[in-house]
Amino acid sequence: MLTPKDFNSDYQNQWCPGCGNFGILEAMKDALATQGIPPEKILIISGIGQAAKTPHFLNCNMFHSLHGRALPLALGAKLANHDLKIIVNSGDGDCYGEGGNHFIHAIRRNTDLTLLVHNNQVYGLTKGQASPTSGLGMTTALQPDGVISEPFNGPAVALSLGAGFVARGFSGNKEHLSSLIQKGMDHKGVSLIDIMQPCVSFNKINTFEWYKERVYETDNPEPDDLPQAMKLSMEWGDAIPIGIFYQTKKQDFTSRIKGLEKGPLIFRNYDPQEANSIFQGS
Amino acid sequence: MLTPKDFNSDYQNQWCPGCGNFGILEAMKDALATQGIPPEKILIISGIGQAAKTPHFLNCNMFHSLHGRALPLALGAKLANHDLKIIVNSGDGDCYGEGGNHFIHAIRRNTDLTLLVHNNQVYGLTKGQASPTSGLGMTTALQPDGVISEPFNGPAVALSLGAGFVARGFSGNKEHLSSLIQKGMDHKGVSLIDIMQPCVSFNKINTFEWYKERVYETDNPEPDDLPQAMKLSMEWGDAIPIGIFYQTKKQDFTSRIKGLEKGPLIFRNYDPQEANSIFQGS
Amino acid sequence: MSTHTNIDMTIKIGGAAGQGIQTIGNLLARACRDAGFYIMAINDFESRVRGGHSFFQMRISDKPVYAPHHRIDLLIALNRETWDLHKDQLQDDGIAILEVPLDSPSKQVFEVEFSTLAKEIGSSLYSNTVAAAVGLSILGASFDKIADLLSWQFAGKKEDIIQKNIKAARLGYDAVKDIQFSRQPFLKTSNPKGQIMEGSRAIALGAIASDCRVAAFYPMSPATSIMQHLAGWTNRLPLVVEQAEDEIAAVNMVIGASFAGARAMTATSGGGFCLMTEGLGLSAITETPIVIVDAQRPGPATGLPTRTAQGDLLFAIHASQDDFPRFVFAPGSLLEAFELTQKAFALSEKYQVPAIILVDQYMVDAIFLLEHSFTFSKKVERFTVGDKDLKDPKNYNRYELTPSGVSPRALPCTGAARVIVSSDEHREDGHITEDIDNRNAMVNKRKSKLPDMIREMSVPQALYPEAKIVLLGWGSTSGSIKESVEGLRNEGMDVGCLLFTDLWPFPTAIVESHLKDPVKIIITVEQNSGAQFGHLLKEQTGISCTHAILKYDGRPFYPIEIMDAVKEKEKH
Amino acid sequence: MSTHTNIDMTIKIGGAAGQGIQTIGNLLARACRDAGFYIMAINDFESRVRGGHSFFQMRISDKPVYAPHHRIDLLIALNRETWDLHKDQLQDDGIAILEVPLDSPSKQVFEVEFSTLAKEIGSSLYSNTVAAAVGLSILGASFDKIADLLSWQFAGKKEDIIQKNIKAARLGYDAVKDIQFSRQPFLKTSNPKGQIMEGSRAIALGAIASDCRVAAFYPMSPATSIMQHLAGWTNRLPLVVEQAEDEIAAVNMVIGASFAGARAMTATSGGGFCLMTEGLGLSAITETPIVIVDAQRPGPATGLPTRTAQGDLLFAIHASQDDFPRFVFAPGSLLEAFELTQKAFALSEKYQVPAIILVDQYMVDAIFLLEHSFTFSKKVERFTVGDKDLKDPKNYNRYELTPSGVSPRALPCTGAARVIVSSDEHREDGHITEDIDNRNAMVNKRKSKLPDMIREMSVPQALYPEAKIVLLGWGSTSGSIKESVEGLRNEGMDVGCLLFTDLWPFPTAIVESHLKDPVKIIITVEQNSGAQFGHLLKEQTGISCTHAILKYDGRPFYPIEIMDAVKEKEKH
Ligand SMILES: Cc1ncc(C[n+]2csc(CCOP(=O)(O)OP(=O)(O)O)c2C)c(N)n1
Ligand SMILES: Cc1ncc(C[n+]2csc(CCOP(=O)(O)OP(=O)(O)O)c2C)c(N)n1
Ligand code: SF4
Ligand code: SF4
Ligand SMILES: [Mg+2]
Ligand SMILES: [Mg+2]
Repeated sequence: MLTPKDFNSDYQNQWCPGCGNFGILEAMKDALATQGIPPEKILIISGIGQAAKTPHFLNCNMFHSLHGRALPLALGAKLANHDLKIIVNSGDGDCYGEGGNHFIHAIRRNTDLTLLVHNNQVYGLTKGQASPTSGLGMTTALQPDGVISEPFNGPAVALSLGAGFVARGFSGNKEHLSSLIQKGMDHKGVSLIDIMQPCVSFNKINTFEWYKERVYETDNPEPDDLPQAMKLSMEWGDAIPIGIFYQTKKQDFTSRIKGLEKGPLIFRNYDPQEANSIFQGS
Repeated sequence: MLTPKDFNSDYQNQWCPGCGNFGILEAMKDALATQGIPPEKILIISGIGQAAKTPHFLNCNMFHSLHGRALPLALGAKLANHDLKIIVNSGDGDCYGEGGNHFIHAIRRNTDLTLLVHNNQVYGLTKGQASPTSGLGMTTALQPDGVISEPFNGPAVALSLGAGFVARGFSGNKEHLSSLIQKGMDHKGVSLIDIMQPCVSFNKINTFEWYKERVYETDNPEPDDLPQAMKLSMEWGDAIPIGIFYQTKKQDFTSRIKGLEKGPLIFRNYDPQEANSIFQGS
Repeated sequence: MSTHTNIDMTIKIGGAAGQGIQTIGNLLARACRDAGFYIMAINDFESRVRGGHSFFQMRISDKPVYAPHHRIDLLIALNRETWDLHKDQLQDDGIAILEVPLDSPSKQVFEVEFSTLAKEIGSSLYSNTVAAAVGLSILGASFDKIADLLSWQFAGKKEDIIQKNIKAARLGYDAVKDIQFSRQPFLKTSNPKGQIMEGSRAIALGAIASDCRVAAFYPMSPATSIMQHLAGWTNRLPLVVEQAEDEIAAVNMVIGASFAGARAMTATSGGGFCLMTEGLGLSAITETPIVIVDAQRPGPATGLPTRTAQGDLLFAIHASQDDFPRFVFAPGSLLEAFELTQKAFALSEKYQVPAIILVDQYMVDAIFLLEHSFTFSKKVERFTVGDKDLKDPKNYNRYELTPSGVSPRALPCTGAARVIVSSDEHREDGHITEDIDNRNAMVNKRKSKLPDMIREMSVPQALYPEAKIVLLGWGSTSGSIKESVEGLRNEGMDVGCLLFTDLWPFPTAIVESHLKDPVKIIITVEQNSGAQFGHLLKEQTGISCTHAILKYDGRPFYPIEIMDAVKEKEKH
Repeated sequence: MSTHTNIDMTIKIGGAAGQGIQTIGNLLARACRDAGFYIMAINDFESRVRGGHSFFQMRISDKPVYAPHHRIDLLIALNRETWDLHKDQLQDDGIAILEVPLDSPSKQVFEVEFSTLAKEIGSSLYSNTVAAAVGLSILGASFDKIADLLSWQFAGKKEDIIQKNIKAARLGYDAVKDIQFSRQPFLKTSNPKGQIMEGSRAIALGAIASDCRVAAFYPMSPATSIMQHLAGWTNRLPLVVEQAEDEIAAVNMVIGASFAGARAMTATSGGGFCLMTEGLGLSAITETPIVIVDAQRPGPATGLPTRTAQGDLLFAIHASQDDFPRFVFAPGSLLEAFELTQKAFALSEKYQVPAIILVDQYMVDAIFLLEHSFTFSKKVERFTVGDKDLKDPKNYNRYELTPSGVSPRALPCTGAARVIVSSDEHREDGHITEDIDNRNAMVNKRKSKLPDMIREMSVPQALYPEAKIVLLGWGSTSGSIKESVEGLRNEGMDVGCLLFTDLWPFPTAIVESHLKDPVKIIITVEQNSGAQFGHLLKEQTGISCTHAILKYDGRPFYPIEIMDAVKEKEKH
């Protein structure tokens, strides 16, 4: 039996005290322990940002890559070895800003991985610029007149792209979040969990209290009812639902690739004879 | 009175005979003539691809830029001079593939421009690879086992992002397309017109005939009914609607920028005194 | 040229894109190869799908040929433009076959209405078959051979189609049977000398000989064909080819695949390579092997998308922020393309650094005769470790400091060893630190691979290196330079050349020993406007080139251009 | 050092991120400046928001200072780590004020419980004010001055807040009033010598002095602060600052804005610059002026995000496929930052080429005393044309071939002149062509700007250039190198330096004339591991550096490090 402690890292945490990321970290440990997969069998991939530092604070395999680029890197790893159990930790800037194009196309592919977007509605690590999810009017040193672009709604966009698993979580509700993560991990294909995460240093609007007052738990009663899912994903303001907005079965990407039927690429044998016969025949 | 001929270019066309792009070109000339804006007052910006060659075949101002990058370039031009009347010609690869991130964020900003996506569901200029909109199973030299990623639905994604004007057109219906383009140009903010365009050289599935059999004209009876718009945008198969799926008034990007109230930047005066007083005060 | 001494002739077929020029080219090339000739051919086309002007130009010889020839013996023009653009290239005793009659007749020019004949068979689509048969007929091929070829070319098509093509060929064949032409190579055939191959295929074969398992790419001329070969083989090998949403994704997929344990590559051109430069740095700091093929084309930016250039050398060497070791190779022949691709994979993995292969549109799209078979080694040496190779897998350090700078590389989720990788500067265990000593140790670790890496670099191929005039070349220009050297020597000039394939880390010592003589005239020959190799040479050795012969119009060098330029420079 | 001769002391305040080190720094800097001292200070922090270790280190002098000093006279440690990490830097007669008691007492060390005192006022948040007052008290400042400063610092805050800070300061001030310290510069004040300024502000001011109207960026340390200054001024000038979705978008926005007629810029660091390289080529082939600031930090990849480096020189010069002209500048002082930014804008527009400004984290985040006011010229010369300047606007050719290579640049939709621009190779009218002669003409056109561009390059600043040992530097290391030269000369060594700001096109002729003497010992001093400038020098002039002094740990050079290294190299 694994416990959350089995995922503790010796490496010293670097987040601000009180940061919402701690809740996500704890929920992850809880989910992983419950899933019963030992740390050495898990691969966590992240971009760059406060969210993307998460894997350093766990003791799994990890690749802390470039800002915005976790998803294509994860796909590459998955192509090489589709037995890998992959979790991606990304920020709202990382995933929806710099990495926006990869986000779209990862969903189109339906790569089997669990995508946790630590959505603090701000650029944390670079000290407080607006992010794609910052609310209209939010002012920062770089947006002194306030944000004027419509906030990016990850779950809604994922739904419009045909995602098979779309959920929203809250870092302040650890148990609920842990269960979302577990369900996401159980789901074959891409599972997006957009997690509302207070940034105590830079987001003075969407604070812990702010979320606390608004968040309510709900799941889509018919998980594959797309219009209803769309409605849930767009609910924002006085009441903000958390839960699974949408779920449906879809073949995941590597299962659709003919050449992978014989097992993960890295476990197959080099075949010089076949290569030679390709040469001879060409 | 302007006529479509007033937009003819001396430059020799380079498209394949029978290409659906000709229909788009003619619809554009018709729309521009009807709008009555002389060619020297129009700026067309494009990326790279067959679609992106369009501005060479008109006689307006033009910037034929990099693959995928028309939209940020257009925004830059608009920031400098928000009086510019900008049309963007883009391909499905250009806009939804290489340029996917800019597509998302142009819609978030609601930059005032008319975005024509020549959607031939294939990479034309590079000779027939799958594009983000290619149908599942379509085989090409680079996808010999067929496409396995879900097709990208531009209109649906735009709706999920809060776009103010979303339409689908068909290059084979010039009059209808011309009217869409005109309405798009009249709309303040980003207007997306995803245009189904047969590629006679590389797309042997979605041919002129294929579209002709399926396409039917319709507009969203209540233009700002989002769920209905979403439904229309997702209708695909035996019957494919063309028309305005969604329209609602939203302030466009440059109108939201305080500093632009005094008129286009390029017409304002350099102010060394103010610059100096900024220096003194800092 | 007289038929009884030796054969060296050039045939050019030109027309609009979409007229099937490439099919004609395939047929002619195959026929010549089957008849025992050496061939090489270039494909010249515009960045469009139909119309415009394109051509296939093949040199046929009884000796190996590695460069195109500037004069044409037989010109087949499917449209008027072909004649207008290329008539000056026609040999004095060459002939031209035109679809469209000339205003003023010439005794070198004959008319064949390819499309009228084709329509007799049922469709103008057969024009290319008519044209191919016209060419082969003039060259003296037997009609049986042509019929065989068509059956081979259209194998898999309906019998009806094959028969119609044969009929079309007959019409073309007969239409020119009265033309007397001084070169009829097919009268003197012998056994085939090898296999026809494009540069792109040699690279793709090099990749599978390296056990490449993941290839990710975004389509971009002239690189796409390399990926196209690989895509065709995915059902026969443990190989997946994935088209990415953009080049940034492509390079990061390759890094991810390599990290997880598969050899992986991507191919692009300069514009796409720009977008991969950040990934190049990621490969470097995480010490994850990757292979990037940059198939160069003229720039800047979109430039001339379907044409050739060597303008990315210094960019490839310096791309991405800060200093780090990398390999850069540039093959100049099919065999080099096959072997250097393997070398790139092997060394990239051995030293855990990125490797870049510079080719170009000419190299990738041209066809050559491969004289000696490629050999596929039985085993591919891998440079990764597992638990069993580690003393203490549970406390595995991905970036262990070692004398060679290379740390044992384990793969994630394959054992007890936890693999921790970060693009931030990191400790031996892979976690981030900003510590000064650690930073210095890690930069030095990575840099310390360089001496061993330099030792892996092959010496440049030298032809008469002791000559007074030494031409320097790199990559695809090798064939043209060698031929120009032989040509100039035949004319009595003391010329030699050094041809580089292993460009970075620069094999300084070797090169210096070759060029130290101060009275030598050194001429760099490149397909760019900046003499980039010349600058690299000076930076690395202090040796200045006396002259530079530069061509940057997007077309490959003809040997004569180099010869003329050398003579010109010599005068000054 | 004795107080009656001259003042040159260093104070360092260290603690965790979030402890308000920067506020303390601001107060101390302002106090010293107001008291008539010259100052310079570095900000050192980790890539995190709270915790870890960061410090502010300020040099105070009665002579101008342009480099940090390696020894500390007064150390204020808000946490234990600060003491552990920096105690070795403490001067033999320096003192340290610590929050946490030491195990073994030392007569140099005093204890002040900053946070306990702060809590007396109501919150540990006042610790930084306590610490600032401690520092100023020790340095001999009057309490009135401190109170004034606090009122200035917290201007706009509630009166209550100001009063609490003043109370907190009082507690700190009094806590150390019995400490005897040999340096009390505040006993000898004079008139302020200038204005406090960071490098980032000097660049931003340079941009508005250039009439920059559009700035697009994606946040990236250490470049963001430049954009932050500009963002604060958008309501006072015709200026829009837009945060892009990524760096690719940023550079293309800048190109679009410039095309439409606004001067435009972006700022990023190496990783973001990677993503801008394709846009750089677009600027080049379309001849659209742009200015890119690359604020360098250590790489490869993410590297050390908040630290300093000079590792992008060769990348900046060679970035993007194929050859094309560009400018590269690297300022070494506030004034140079202000002026070179203007030069970059002006020349980029005059020659219609991209311009890159290389700065680094040290330069951007450090503060210096600006002795002479910046001057804003009344008029900014623009290099665009309108219908009235054109003979035949209706047949305007954007890429008209001219002797200088520069074509009249009209703006879209501002008249009858139609502006046609393409990233493919194009004709004079801007439309695509693949024609050979046109290609050659266009490459030559762009290249032909180079001779004029080179003439615009300024000579490097030379200090004792006739010396036997010449140090070479570029950009931000200028202050440290100059001080080390003076230091070495004081010790009797014959040392001089050449400091480069105008790096590309390389002013070869000027440089050669300075360095031609073969017996000179030439030492390149750089903040990278590859001696990039040394390589550039050799490539451009054939001159090899005898030695290289390289620092790549992410921290700026102390003059002493250069001095020691020079002495070391001299021995060998
Ligand atoms: C190419 C590139 N551009 C910019 C950066 C700088 N950068 C680092 S983290 C970050 C944004 C962080 O925001 P987010 O992804 O929301 O993560 P958070 O810190 O808020 O968790 C940025 C812009 C970078 N590292 N690389
Ligand atoms: C950075 C970059 N990558 C790749 C290319 C090659 N390229 C040119 S056009 C094109 C795709 C064209 O497809 P689409 O946008 O759908 O336009 P179409 O030709 O079908 O109209 C590609 C991949 C390029 N020019 N630049
Ligand atoms: S800056 Fe915000 S997101 Fe980052 S660690 Fe601090 S509280 Fe968390
Ligand atoms: S390739 Fe297709 S899209 Fe391109 S011009 Fe031809 S038909 Fe049109
Ligand atoms: Mg964030
Ligand atoms: Mg397309």
